[in-house]
Amino acid sequence: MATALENANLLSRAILTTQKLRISVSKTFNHMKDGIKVSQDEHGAPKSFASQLQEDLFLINESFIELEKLTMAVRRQREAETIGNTGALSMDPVTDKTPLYPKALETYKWATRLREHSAHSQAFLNNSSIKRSSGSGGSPAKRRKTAPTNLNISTQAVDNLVMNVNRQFHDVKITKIQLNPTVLQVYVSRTLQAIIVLRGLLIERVLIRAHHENTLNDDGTLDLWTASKYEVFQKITEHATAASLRYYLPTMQDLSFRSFMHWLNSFSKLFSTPCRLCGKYIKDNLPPTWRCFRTVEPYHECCRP
Amino acid sequence: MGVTCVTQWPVTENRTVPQAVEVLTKRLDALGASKSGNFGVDCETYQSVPTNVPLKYIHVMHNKEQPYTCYAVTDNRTCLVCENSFEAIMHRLNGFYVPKKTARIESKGTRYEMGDFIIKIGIVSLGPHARGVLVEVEYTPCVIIQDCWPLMVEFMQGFMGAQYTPNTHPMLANKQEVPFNAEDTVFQYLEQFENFVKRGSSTATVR
Amino acid sequence: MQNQDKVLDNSLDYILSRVNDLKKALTDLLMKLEHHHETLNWPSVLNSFALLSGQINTLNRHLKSDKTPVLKNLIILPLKLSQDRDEELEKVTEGRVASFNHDVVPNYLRTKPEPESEEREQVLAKDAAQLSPEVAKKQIDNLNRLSTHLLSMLASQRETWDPDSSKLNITTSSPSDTNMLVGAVNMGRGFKRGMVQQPMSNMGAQMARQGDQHAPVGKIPSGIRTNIKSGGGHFNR
Amino acid sequence: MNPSMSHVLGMVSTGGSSSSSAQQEYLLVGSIMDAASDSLLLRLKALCDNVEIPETFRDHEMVFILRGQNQQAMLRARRSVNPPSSSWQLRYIGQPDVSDKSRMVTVRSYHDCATSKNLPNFLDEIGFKLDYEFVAEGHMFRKGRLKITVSKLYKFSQPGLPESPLDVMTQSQLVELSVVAPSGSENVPEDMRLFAEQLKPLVIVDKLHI
Repeated sequence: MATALENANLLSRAILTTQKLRISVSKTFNHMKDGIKVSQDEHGAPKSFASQLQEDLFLINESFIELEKLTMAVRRQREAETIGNTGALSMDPVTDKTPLYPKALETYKWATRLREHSAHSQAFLNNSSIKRSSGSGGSPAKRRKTAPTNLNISTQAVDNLVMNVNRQFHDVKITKIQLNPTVLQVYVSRTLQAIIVLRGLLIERVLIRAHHENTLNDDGTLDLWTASKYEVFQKITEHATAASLRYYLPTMQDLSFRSFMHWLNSFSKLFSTPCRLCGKYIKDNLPPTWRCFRTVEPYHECCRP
Repeated sequence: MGVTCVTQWPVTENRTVPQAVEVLTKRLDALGASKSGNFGVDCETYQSVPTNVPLKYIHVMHNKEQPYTCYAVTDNRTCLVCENSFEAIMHRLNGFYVPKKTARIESKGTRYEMGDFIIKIGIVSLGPHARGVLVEVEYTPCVIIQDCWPLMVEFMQGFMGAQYTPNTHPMLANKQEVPFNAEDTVFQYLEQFENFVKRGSSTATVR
Repeated sequence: MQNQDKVLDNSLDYILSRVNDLKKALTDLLMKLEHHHETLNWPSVLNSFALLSGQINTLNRHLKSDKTPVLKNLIILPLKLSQDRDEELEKVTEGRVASFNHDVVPNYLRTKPEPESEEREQVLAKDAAQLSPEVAKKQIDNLNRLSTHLLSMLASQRETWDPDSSKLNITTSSPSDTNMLVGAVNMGRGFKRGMVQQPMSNMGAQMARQGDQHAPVGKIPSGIRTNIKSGGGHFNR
Repeated sequence: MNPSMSHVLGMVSTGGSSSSSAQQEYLLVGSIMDAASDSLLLRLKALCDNVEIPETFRDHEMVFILRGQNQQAMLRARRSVNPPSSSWQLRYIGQPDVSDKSRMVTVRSYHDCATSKNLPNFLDEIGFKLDYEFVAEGHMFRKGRLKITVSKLYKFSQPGLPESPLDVMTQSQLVELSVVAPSGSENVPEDMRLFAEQLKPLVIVDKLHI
């Protein structure tokens, strides 16, 4: 250990000396190339070219001797250790525990790929060189700016509300799947799921999908936009959006949310409750998708009172 | 994959099989169903070689709805869902299981869509002969049969006639309310196919 | 008669030219050894030897061939010996033989080895003949043992001389492990519980192989033979 | 060589494999001692396509045998234990084709298919009996259509529990070089041999000698 440290010291000194040597050598050459300017030594007497050269050479010699000494010292240290093993160090990549080698490989492959991808995309972009409007890039920032600050409600409040509603309705299971903006996923029985985007505690957007439909995109991001592929749930999404407006009470946000959940809860037996008016399950190939806002009784869209 | 119900559409004495199908398709057209291609469900039965294995059957079934999937059903109704290459493996077991002769039975026909419902009307053929008509109704938004059974019955009565009542669905007997899956459809077809084979063999012996 | 002479002449000419070639190659080699021994490298020496051996071969082939007249049957008779310098002879032999005298003639025209060497050869032959085969074998074995020992010593010494090469030759895989792993994956050797079961299942696998390839009936005995062998292998393990 | 493209090509070829009937597995095997396995992995990382996501696996394989009067059939069921997977892989592997001695690789007929999780149960019902089982853990590499696995084998201390403590088989890891391709793909053995050459002298992969 100590020898290694000493060795390192020697090596760093050797490097410094080498630098010194190089400087003095290049200085010498410069002097020889440019000739000697009329310079003065400490005592003010002009120096001759020969004496300057002599001085330079003396410096070089000094550094060189020092370097040589250092090299000798270093070599002696190395002989104390087994040279065989140090030799193997460079040959066997495994003993090199630093992740340099795999990282380099990875980088290389990534770089190759990146180049290919960018070549492809460049080709594509050249084909369709429509100028993107500069406004589109700025709009999200603008939207963020107008985000209402008066509706800022602590996440604690949202959590409490979710907990309460979960307790209140047996068939409803609410989970918070995104924090900002708050997005709730509501499972109603095994019938449907609702994706609810909240602003404060007010419902910003409702999307109804089948219980077994995906919530996430293929790349794992939250899908807030794709409508359900089933007509029933497309229809219910419409009604739910209407309901969210019907129950919209900016002053009593808590109540607004609860009434909406109450309404939504009435869909838990969507497929097994007949229409209140005609007594049938199906009309236009759809079950009763409309719910009375007050009594939450089921009706077909065209049967509603 | 929603809930399905496979039932037989009776072919009455004075009608041929294509005529029976026509009655249904006309009604569906009138109700505004739109055609959405063809469908097919087939079943090939492998029988064990008695010297090597005690008598057992494996039914290897395909549903065109899941074109890369193959269903292997044992006597105990264990259904192995697998890739189509399973058949190649079955052929490799030819010392133990061989395809039963003339046991390839299939139901082929047109697929209709009506809102969230999918209706498939298929002609069942055992070998070269048409044996009857099977109707499959699928209600796609729902996966729990207990939830939507009355709704489906109502829908089926809507185009198959008010007096028509489908048999109680085998899955209804199941106390646990488990989500419906593709195997359950295949089981229903297998059940119906077995009925056809039984009836076919009994009529053959009568003749 | 004249024809035979002609053939003889041709043949002698040919031999002469071959021998000259040989001589030239030899002098070349000697030159190399003498003057360039500092820069000389092994491949070039080997090249020279290869050349020599090739030329000797062609010479031998020619001497043995049917077309060559049997030189053995020809007689050379020294008619006149003289102590005087013979200029002609000196030129022909490139200065090696100055005169055709009593000193050199017996050596040059000799057809048999010297009596002393002949004697020693005969003694050796007699010794060899007397040796019993067992003793001979023992001696050969002895020699072999010694040489293998020597070889192994050399090899072990080599590792100390040349640590790098020994490091690179670390065994990284062992065939026995390969066999074990392959047997385990494919036949379940070592995975199954109970030793009694093993030969049984092994036999089963053999049968499956036959079944799989639809082997004709005639092939079955061979399958059984290998089966017994592999089963035996198990018990030995 | 474009790694992403060959990856896609590999996928295509495996995707197409299910439809074609006469599939064959071209195989070379070898082993590497545990101590040297790191060097082998590094070398494979340099040689193969999927370096950025080195694929590791821990699979549980069960081998089932159906014995008849004078023949038997063997099927292999395999599933991933880590990460736990609900699907199984069913494989049929024929005996090595020894008709052509000059071939440089083992060739045997091969069929595989993905199945649902009730595979062991299914095989049991159609008469197969479990013959042996093991756990293989290791790395998987791809190079074009070549698949290279380096795996350590474990045997069960308790039957049927892949989570139970496992016993190591040997101090070596199994190295397999395989290609599944339609029969008669002539340049496959050559590709494999060239690749095997690059693994020397760390691992010598050879034909199966059972």
